[in-house]
Amino acid sequence: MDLFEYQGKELLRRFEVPVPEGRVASNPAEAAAAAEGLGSKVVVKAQVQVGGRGKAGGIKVAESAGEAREVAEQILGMDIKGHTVKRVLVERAGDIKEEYYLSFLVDRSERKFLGMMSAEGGVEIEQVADENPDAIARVHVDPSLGISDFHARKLVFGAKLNPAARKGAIAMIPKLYRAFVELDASLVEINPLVLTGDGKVVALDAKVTVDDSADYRHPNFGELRAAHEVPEQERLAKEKGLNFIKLDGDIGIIGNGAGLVMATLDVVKAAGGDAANFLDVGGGAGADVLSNAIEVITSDDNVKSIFLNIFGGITRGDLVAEGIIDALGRLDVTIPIVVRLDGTNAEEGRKMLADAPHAMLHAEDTMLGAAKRAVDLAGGAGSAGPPGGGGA
Amino acid sequence: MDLFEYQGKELLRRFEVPVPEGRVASNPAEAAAAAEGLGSKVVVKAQVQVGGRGKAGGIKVAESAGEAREVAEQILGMDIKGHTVKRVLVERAGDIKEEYYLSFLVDRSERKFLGMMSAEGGVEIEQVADENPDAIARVHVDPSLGISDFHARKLVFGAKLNPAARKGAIAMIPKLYRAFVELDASLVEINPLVLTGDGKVVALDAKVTVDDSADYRHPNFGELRAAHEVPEQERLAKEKGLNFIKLDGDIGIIGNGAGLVMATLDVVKAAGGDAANFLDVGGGAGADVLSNAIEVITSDDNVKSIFLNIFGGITRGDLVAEGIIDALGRLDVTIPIVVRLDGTNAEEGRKMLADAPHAMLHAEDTMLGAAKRAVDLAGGAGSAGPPGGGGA
Amino acid sequence: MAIIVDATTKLVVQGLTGREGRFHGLRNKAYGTDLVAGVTPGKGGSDVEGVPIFDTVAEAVSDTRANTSMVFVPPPFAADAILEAYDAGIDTIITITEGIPAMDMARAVGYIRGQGGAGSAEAQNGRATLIGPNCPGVISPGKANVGIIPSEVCEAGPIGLVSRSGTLVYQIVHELSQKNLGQSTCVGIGGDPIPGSDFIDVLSKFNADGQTELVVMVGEIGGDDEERAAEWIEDNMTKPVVAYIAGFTAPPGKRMGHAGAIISGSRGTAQAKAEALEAAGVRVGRNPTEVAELVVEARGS
Amino acid sequence: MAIIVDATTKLVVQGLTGREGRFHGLRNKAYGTDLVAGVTPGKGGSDVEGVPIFDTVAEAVSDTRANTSMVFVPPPFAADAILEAYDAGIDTIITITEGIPAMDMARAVGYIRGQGGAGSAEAQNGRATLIGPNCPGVISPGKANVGIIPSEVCEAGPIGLVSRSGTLVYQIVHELSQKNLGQSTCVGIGGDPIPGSDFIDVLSKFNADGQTELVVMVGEIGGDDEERAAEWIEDNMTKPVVAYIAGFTAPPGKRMGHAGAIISGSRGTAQAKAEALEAAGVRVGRNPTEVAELVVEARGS
Repeated sequence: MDLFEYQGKELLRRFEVPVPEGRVASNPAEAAAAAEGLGSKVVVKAQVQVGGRGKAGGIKVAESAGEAREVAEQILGMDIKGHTVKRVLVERAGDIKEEYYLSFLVDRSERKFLGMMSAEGGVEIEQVADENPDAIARVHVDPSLGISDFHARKLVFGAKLNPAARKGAIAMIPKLYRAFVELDASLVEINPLVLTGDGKVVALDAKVTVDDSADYRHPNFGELRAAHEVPEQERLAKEKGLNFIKLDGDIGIIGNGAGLVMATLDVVKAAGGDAANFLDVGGGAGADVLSNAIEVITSDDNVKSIFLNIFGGITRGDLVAEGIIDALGRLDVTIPIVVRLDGTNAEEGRKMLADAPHAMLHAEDTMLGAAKRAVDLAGGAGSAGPPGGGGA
Repeated sequence: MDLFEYQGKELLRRFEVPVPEGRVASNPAEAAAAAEGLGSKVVVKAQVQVGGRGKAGGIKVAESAGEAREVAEQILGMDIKGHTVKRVLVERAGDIKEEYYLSFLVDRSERKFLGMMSAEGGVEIEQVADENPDAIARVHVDPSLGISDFHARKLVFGAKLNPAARKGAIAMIPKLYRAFVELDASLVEINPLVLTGDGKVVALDAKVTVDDSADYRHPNFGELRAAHEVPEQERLAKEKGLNFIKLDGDIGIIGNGAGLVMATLDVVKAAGGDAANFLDVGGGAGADVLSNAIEVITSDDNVKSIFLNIFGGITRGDLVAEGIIDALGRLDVTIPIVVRLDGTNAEEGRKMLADAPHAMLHAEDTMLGAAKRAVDLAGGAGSAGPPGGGGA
Repeated sequence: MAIIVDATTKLVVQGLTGREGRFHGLRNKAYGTDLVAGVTPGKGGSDVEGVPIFDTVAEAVSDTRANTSMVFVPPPFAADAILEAYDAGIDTIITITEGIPAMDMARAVGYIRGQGGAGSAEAQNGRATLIGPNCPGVISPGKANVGIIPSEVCEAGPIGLVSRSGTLVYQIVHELSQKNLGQSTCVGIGGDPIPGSDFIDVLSKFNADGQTELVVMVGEIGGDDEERAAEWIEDNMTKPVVAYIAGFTAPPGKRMGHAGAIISGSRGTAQAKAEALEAAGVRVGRNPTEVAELVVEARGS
Repeated sequence: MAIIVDATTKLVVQGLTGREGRFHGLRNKAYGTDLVAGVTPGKGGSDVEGVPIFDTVAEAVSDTRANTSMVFVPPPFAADAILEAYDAGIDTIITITEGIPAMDMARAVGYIRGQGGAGSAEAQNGRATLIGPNCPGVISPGKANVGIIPSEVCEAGPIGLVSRSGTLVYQIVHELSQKNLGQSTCVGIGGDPIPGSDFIDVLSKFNADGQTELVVMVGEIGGDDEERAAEWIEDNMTKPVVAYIAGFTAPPGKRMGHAGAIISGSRGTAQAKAEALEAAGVRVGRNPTEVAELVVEARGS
């Protein structure tokens, strides 16, 4: 889960990472009250999970509570790159002398945590990495050892930070690391980290991504998640235990395992079609899960055909067939479903489907054959050719 | 520093290790008040750092505050194996069902922490180790990894603990480990760890040894140390930065480095003498330190001669000579001092001593020669022959 | 020969008394895997269809000489179970459990692989081989199956298979078996952020394995495991490699179920991975069927 | 040849700008040691008598190719300094600092030596050699001196010396040099509870060293390092060993300045150590002078 700025900062504050004083507001009156409470010049910041909100007009300074109300009114409801602003963060405005970059993330290839710091902050770090890679200091922290002071020094001296900011940065880095670890984060990114006029080092922005697998040991994550809007269809799918993502095409995809579903998307594309979604029923799905998956997909009016691709491991073919038969029985299915079933108990499953014929049900033996059939049934090939990349 | 039981338990309580409720008392009235406060049957325990206090009558049960006053009166001031009882711990008496053993310590050879547990508690663990070594479960914990639940299970199942005590013990072990690490302890030993009638697992005794090198990060250790009585001469020596231990002989020993001082003790013994003390001036001692060392030793009436054995590394021979000359000048030295000086700037030092003759000052070239001379000057060989051990 | 599991495998299942652990453990046993023990704290002394249960892995190892563990315990306890197996001297630890927090795995995997310095990513320094978590396990057809790969689709033979995706293992094996291309070992390494073994670890084992003549690697979008594998293959691999990458049409930035399957910048796309592999001399199939065809072609050439 | 430090040593001193670091660092340089850098955070860009100071060890290594570090920083910062040197790729880390908390050393030493399994006590698994803390350092006479051992008493030659006690290094070297028995390398391993290297680590280096013909080991009461060394010598050592143990007359249970120097039960006494060594074929001298005599005798035989 990617946290909103205000959520990330609230969590970082618990680990004594210096962040500006601020309050979240979801309407202009709350914004005015927040500015009143802070009693100083404030910054009103759109809470959206997308870059470039400053340029889009999503960050404004207000000198008074009244002005805070006005700018909040402007910002709330704005659309920033497809994200609607539902909340603003009202923060005490500070005197910013310099902007830096600081982050910790999980480095899969090294199986360690990677800390990165740059004296060039406030811009996209990818841009710095491209244009001036030496400006980014890196340090790997071994998870079993944890952070030691030298890691912080290596970042701060390596990034050639202004000596005035050294002490503050060296003090902050271990705190940010501890937040990263104890929040079960996969990323904490402070951009910009700022040196203020009075010599303090403060996290002016915060991007925190937490590991959903660790939800069970963070009772507060549920509350944080509630602030995130999820498309209705995805929410429904999630409730039913399905891993669902909406896409732009017209061929509904159901499969077991993320890899197989991605491969299914690819073969559908190669056959000239476009997937309407990604839907992974996961491992060991039973009849009810399959039935629910069909229900979720058929509820989408854009879908013209469904390709159901199952290779059973823990998932049993007989239960898959049971789920399909159940869905066809209880739903008024009017779009064709192409079924390709292999693996554990697949033979039993194929026999069950053959024994329960339905006008909308089409069996295919191979993945490629099934993809072509689904594309045909959806009304033929669209614009797409074979996927890019050098061919064998 | 070895902590008193009441100090160790107080610290363990902060790490949520279950210990009986109790209060320390240094006079019978305080003991009565403590019993009153606890409002139940209590146990009054002598606070001495020596085993076998139970057999010596240092642990007594009291049914009432009045009785607590009486037993405290009996126990306070008692002599237990040379230790005078200055304080008692008054604890709520519990219903003990079984007694176990549990400890963590630094294992030098493995460079890891060693956890040990036995279902045979309440007796000396060395005895268990001798008579029934399989009754002690052991687990090594890697300091960089820290404790994991399996370590606790390995101890508890390995020690074949009563199933009724499993849950409590498995919950307690990681807490004890954290106390061990965060207190900078070299040993935490719970003997006995008890299973109470109501199924709780509680540390009935606690032996905690903390690392003096870590004093700087434990502001409370100074206070704990204040409760420890140190012989006057050792206290004085410590104030002057000297590492001093009183022994039984009549030849005062001063040297630099623990190894060299121990070797000096050995050659004195081989020469037929007995050391009156162990005194290490440490590395890089200056003139004042040497002068102080001579003052401390000469203040002991048992000392009949002094062997000052210096091999300079950081310690400089000229400064050693300066210290000796200073001491001879300001003190009324009436016992012979045999000086053997080698290493850094030794030549300069020897010349300085030759230039400032004193009736009590005797220079020797070798360690063996100096030892013989010191023994002679103390009045000849005592009872001792050469130290034991197979010869070359 | 085969790699990781074979006829010498003596298996202990951590979590054998659980529903899934029991089902798959006994299924592995039925396949011929030498299942010698189960571990469930507090259930020591009981048995699961004759397989003895111990309270700790240490006891299981001491009594049965188990050398391989399959971890089937729930996510909150899985990293501890892995560390317990390692502490008990187990050499091969295969973790099926899905949903283990990355922090737990970072700690356990980092510890067991050893800290090393440069190059630590390229070879396991530690004593034990870790596979998974969130993986279907390892099968060496005809010898041993440790995990949930459906053995019915497998045949013994000269092809090594290594895959980040579980169901794609089944699909590719199916395609291979249909062309009578048997497998030496099929390894699912899982798609979690901190995997116990990566492509390079497994490729280097196949490279040294007498039975394996050709390796199929199945990657997917996200991370740079495939790109690093490509570099390694170019420098080290002495056997032909055929690859498949899933996710050419996955939209950038969308999570596809695996935490690792997030496209990050230009690297991490299926396109970039396929190009890197082809530059290293690896034939890359566009779909599972084509992969099997390329294997036939590579063996013919 | 010599061990640990020699003519190829390129030394960085962590804490070179401090009073003691400066004194001993420059003294080592004057002896001929190739002192290439100092490290003091915040003083990067300055110099100590021409020796450049860097903010981090990483920068020092990158600019000067230092391969050896001497740690002379105060106890609260010393373990961090050791880890920094290791992280920067330094191979030999010699820590003089006294009074480092054992927990800090446990963490740093455990990490750097690698976790290993059984036998981890017998050989350093990690990339770097750690010496100390609380030790006088290492001198290879005529080649390099890293630490505080007074070089005046040393002469180059065929005798290796390893000692837990610092001043006993000086005393024994003195006795050896007086008999014209020069030294290949003299190593003070220190007496702290968690030493970076123990007798076995150093003995095994001497065993493999071409210059060393005989080794003198100097032990003291407390712990069982000498007993374990005796076992190791019996099984592995191909060169004669002469030993000295301090503390025959130390009263049981008294602390003698080193945390390690506490007698624990029957093991740990000077008596037990001498007997264990003699049983392993080691000649044990009763005083430093006798040690030198035994060396002469051993070389004559």
